[in-house]
Amino acid sequence: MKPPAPMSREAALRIHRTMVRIRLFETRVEELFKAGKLPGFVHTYLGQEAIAAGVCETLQSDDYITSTHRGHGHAIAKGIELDGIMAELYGKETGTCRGRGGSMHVADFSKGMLGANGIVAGGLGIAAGAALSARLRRTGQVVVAFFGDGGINKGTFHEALNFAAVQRLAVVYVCENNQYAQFTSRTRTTSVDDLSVRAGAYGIPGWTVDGNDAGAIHETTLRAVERARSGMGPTLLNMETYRLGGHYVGDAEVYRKAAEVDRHRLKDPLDRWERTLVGEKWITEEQRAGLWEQARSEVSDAVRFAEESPLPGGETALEAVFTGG
Amino acid sequence: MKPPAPMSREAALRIHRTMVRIRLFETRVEELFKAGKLPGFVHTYLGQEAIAAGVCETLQSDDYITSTHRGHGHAIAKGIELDGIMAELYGKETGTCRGRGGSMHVADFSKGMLGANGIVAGGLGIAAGAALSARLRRTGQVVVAFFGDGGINKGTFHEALNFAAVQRLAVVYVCENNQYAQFTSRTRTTSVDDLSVRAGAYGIPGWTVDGNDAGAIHETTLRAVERARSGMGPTLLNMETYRLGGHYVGDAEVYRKAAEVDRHRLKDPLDRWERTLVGEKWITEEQRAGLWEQARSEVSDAVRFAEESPLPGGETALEAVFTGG
Amino acid sequence: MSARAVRRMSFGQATVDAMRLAMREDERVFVLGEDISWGGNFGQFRGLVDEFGPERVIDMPISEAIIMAVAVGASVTGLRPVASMSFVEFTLGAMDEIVNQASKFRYMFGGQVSVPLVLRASDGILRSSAGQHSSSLEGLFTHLPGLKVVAPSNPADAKGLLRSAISDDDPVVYLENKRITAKRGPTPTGDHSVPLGSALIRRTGSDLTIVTYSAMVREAETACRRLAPRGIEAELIDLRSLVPLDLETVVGSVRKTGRVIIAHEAWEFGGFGAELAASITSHAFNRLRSAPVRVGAAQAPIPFSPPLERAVVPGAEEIVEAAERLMKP
Amino acid sequence: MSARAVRRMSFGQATVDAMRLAMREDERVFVLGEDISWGGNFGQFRGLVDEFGPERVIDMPISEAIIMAVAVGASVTGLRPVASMSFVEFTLGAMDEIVNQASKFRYMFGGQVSVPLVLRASDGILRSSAGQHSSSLEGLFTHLPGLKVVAPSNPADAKGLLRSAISDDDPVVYLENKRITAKRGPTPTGDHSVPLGSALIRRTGSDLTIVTYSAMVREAETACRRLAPRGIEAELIDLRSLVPLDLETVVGSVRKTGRVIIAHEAWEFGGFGAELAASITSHAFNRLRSAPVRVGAAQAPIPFSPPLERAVVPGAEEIVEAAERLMKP
Ligand SMILES: Cc1ncc(C[n+]2csc(CCOP(=O)(O)OP(=O)(O)O)c2C)c(N)n1
Ligand SMILES: Cc1ncc(C[n+]2csc(CCOP(=O)(O)OP(=O)(O)O)c2C)c(N)n1
Ligand SMILES: [Mg+2]
Ligand SMILES: [Mg+2]
Repeated sequence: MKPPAPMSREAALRIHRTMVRIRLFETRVEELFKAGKLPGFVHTYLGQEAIAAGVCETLQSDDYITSTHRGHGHAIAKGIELDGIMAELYGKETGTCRGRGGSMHVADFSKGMLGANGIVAGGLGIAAGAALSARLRRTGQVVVAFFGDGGINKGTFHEALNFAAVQRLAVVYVCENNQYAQFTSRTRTTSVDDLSVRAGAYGIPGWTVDGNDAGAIHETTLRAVERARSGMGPTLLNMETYRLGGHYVGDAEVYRKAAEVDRHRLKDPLDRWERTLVGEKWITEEQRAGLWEQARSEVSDAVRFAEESPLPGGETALEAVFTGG
Repeated sequence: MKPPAPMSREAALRIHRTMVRIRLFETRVEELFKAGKLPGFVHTYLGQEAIAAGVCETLQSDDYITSTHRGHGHAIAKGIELDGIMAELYGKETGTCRGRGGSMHVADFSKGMLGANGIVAGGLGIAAGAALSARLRRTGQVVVAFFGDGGINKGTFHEALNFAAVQRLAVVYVCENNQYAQFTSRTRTTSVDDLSVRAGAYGIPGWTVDGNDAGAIHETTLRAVERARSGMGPTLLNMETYRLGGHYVGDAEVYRKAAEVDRHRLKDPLDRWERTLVGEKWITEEQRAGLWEQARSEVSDAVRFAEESPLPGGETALEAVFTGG
Repeated sequence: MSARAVRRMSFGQATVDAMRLAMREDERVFVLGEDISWGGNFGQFRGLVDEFGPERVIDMPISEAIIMAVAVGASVTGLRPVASMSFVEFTLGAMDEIVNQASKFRYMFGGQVSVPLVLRASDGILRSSAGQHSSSLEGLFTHLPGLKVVAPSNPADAKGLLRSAISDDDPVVYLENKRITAKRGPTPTGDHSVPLGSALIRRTGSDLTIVTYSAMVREAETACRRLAPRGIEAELIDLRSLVPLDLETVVGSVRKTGRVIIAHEAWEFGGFGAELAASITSHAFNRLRSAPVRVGAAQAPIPFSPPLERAVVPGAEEIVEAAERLMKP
Repeated sequence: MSARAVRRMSFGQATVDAMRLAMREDERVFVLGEDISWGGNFGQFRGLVDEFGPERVIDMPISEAIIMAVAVGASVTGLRPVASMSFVEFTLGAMDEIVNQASKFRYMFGGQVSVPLVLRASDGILRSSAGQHSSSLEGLFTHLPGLKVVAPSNPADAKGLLRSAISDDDPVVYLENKRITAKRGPTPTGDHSVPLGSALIRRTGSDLTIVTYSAMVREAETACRRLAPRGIEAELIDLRSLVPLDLETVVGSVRKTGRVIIAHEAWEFGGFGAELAASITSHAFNRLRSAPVRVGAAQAPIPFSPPLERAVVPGAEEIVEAAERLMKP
């Protein structure tokens, strides 16, 4: 295939802005959770920002994504306003799901975000269904299914990739290979080290990408999305990254050494992307600082919005079980 | 690995005897079903005899197999007496499962036959469990999991092979690739043509074998069984064969041309093995005829046994739901 | 053709009829399942591929989980899938998709999306299909919020309820009993729908009420015919739809007769009949002359051998016995 | 150490205790599940890997179907696996293995083999875990022949029932409610078992009977304390084991009090409470002063937001209200 055009400065800056917004949103969520402001439990996206940002930059607004229990980053990258996401985490009526879903179920179908999912690998088949739907409706939409290195061992991965390959569906399967599934290292539960080889079982391309390099992520995903849109079928992308936070906020992380985490902090995808932008002279220090400042205030606004929003009334608890009900 | 020793005449003849017994048993079952003598429905093993016979010849009597809805051949090859199998098909109290299971659930745990299974790919994980059990009990037993080309698209295939590979379990996964799943051609539902490539997704060997060549089956399986027994882990064997009968007895077979079936009859694994035996001068015409004669009478005895056996009494219907119950 | 015209056809044909009408009327309706372009295991899809082609009649790999997941993904993006699970036991391989996804999506996502899909599955016993091909699992589906469940007893209702299920905006589990799939009955040849949630009084009587659905309706009819000459007039209610449930019709009848038999092919213990018995008791307690009687399968997997299968799964005979016990002074 | 010695420990610790005793006593017992060498999601396996090593404490891939299938394969070949499913909703990804395989093997194969395995799963609500991590699914398991089901309410029973479940020769679904897993209570430090199928009368009373189990027992105890001053003396029955069910104790109490409230955290519609209400009615009809009252979750997926979660899932308050309604002349 012809190599895609080099990334434009605009695209590079949009990716940067998305990464910063995710970083600040999740950092704030961590604080809020520790302060006891958020019900339930939260899984943050810290350290994986380049993936959601780089991947979603390749998508059109009506394209679809399916997400995971670690979905805040995907939701932000797909264009859901911070207000609605934050309010959902607070369980407020103004949340994307009216507070019914919470952190693990943030969704906005109008934005093509088909839902975070509390079931590991739960989105892989749903993505195939959305792609089949796009074909039958002749819309040319592409679907990206995000999932983790732990999810790749779930039977649904196999059923979904086989079906998507048989039907040459427009799906890009993006494995966010952050080395851990909860407390367990990938190497102890997975029979192959390079997860991209699993594409071979379906006769589709499987590419390994540095999941902390926004540029590489964008370029590789662009190829996969072009394949998908042009009817060439699904691609499996293995994006090697690292989960900088615990599995959930509050995780004691007894299963890994602090030194290991520190080593990976040096490869922080956001620092790295900013070095690239500065090196390319695509952004000045003032612009960078301004962007962070702006994102910081967006996050604060979202927190204020969430805190000032009303909780749902118990009397509404049985609404929306069924349509019209 | 060192090539296994060439097959002994005794082994060759045992394989032949097993194939003949399966062929005659299944042919008789077909007649009996059409004559309305058997309840339920039956899936015959006609055309695949070389696989059960060649594979089980490599096993020790205490090794395990898991089977499928098409399990009569596996049961016979693993050494279950024809009487018990036939009586089970008749739903008689003297059947291997006291008539509780029928054709799709023939089992004899004392013979290491862990059950035919009415759920496609239902045996793949059970086989892994049996292999794990053999390891914990330090018995050195090997497990063979038979399944079909349709079963390879089931999520349990993926979960089982990944786990077996991670644990280096002593399992041999034998895919009886008979080209059809019920009425649907393999090529329409499966994303790869050579099913053995799916082994690559688990970092284990995957070998394709001519499933109508008893000699090749025996030799290849022997390698896989040796790997398993010596702790080298699982192997995936793709045995290309053809289902000569319908999916079940009574299948109108609208989905394939008679000419296609006839083409495959020319490759009948039993004729082929007998030509080999005669060529090798391992068997004379009288011996061959004698063997068929003997097998024929064994099958007739089994039918008589089954017909003369009593049906279970309705008052026993609630026995054995629970142990001791 | 007038919607009044009626022809005798099988339950299976009636469902094909409903599918055809829905697919002609609405481009968004499509079908997916194993072997369905060959008609499916019970002919419930026969001929559809010829009219609508492989794009809308999709033969799936043996991957039940993905059949359901694809249906969910398609339904939340604008289509109306009908997913075939063939034998109802195979839904057990797709329970995560049915329960954690399909049934919860609308609620969990705050009502922003509907999941208009139909899951067709064949249940019940048919000539000794044994433990993994004979169960009736409505007791599982009816317990789970977000799922609607229907179980027609005859070709006309089979057609009418499938029409309604496909046009309904929520996930509907459509249960078709194997034993009656080939049975023929008068069926409207034109368009025909039966609303979800409306039970039908098939026979009126004053002595006791029999509440049932699916294949057991035929057994109950036989039972009623046997009871009449013995002076026992039973009122027979065919629920047709289990969720939503037409409790009003049921309770109304029981308040009249004071006695009720609840019959289904599924296991009695913890089955849907338990819910019926419990609700009836709480709504008609002061009118009940005796406790509701349940007639269901004994608590064992369904055995293969005919005498055992018959011993586990009840029929007309058991309903008659229950009625006579109930009427004993 | 005498079996009488008692120490306060959490429900979770008590289960670890039971596991340790079983694994020391019987080489055939082993544990498999996700992340269990790290103690599992609720500490229910903490420390086991240190004593018994990775060969008997197996961290599994995220492959629920295979966790169960491996347990089945191991159990029919001489071992006694304890399979962890973490949240009970994940069992939905292993339903084929639980139902079509584990529950049916013994019967389907004519009694030639037993399936001595334990499936441990955490159910119930815990601080807004939302729709896919808050359900109680005993209503599904209790309906299926071949499965035993237990649901302890306190550390002592947690230990005693787990001991019995592991030494039982049949598949046992062991349900541990998340809300009480961290709760502490007096627990025998030595060996201790509670037989399956024996309910416990936790409080005697003459006005009405409350039948419940698992986390709802604590709510019922609170309810009893609030009712007493209002002159309502409730008898409280903790079932502990749902299958086998100690119906005798339940019916005995209801025949005495004439009134019964059945309470569980699971959805009321089609839940296990329906079976209890139906059986109680048929066994104590002539002693019942009013219909059995069920207190269970409203028919919606469990919502995330605290006020909604509280509105859907009942507690002591709802039991008190039900009791007062029941006692109204
Ligand atoms: C079917 C299922 N099994 C188990 C869990 C519990 N669980 C939640 S997250 C998780 C680990 C997922 O690992 P991975 O897929 O790598 O995603 P990550 O958390 O690393 O982003 C597990 C086991 C679940 N939610 N769903
Ligand atoms: C989980 C499940 N899905 C569907 C079926 C229905 N079914 C029975 S046999 C069969 C085809 C199996 O094909 P294959 O695995 O190739 O075995 P073969 O019949 O060719 O020996 C199907 C779909 C089933 N028994 N189990
Ligand atoms: Mg991970
Ligand atoms: Mg096949």
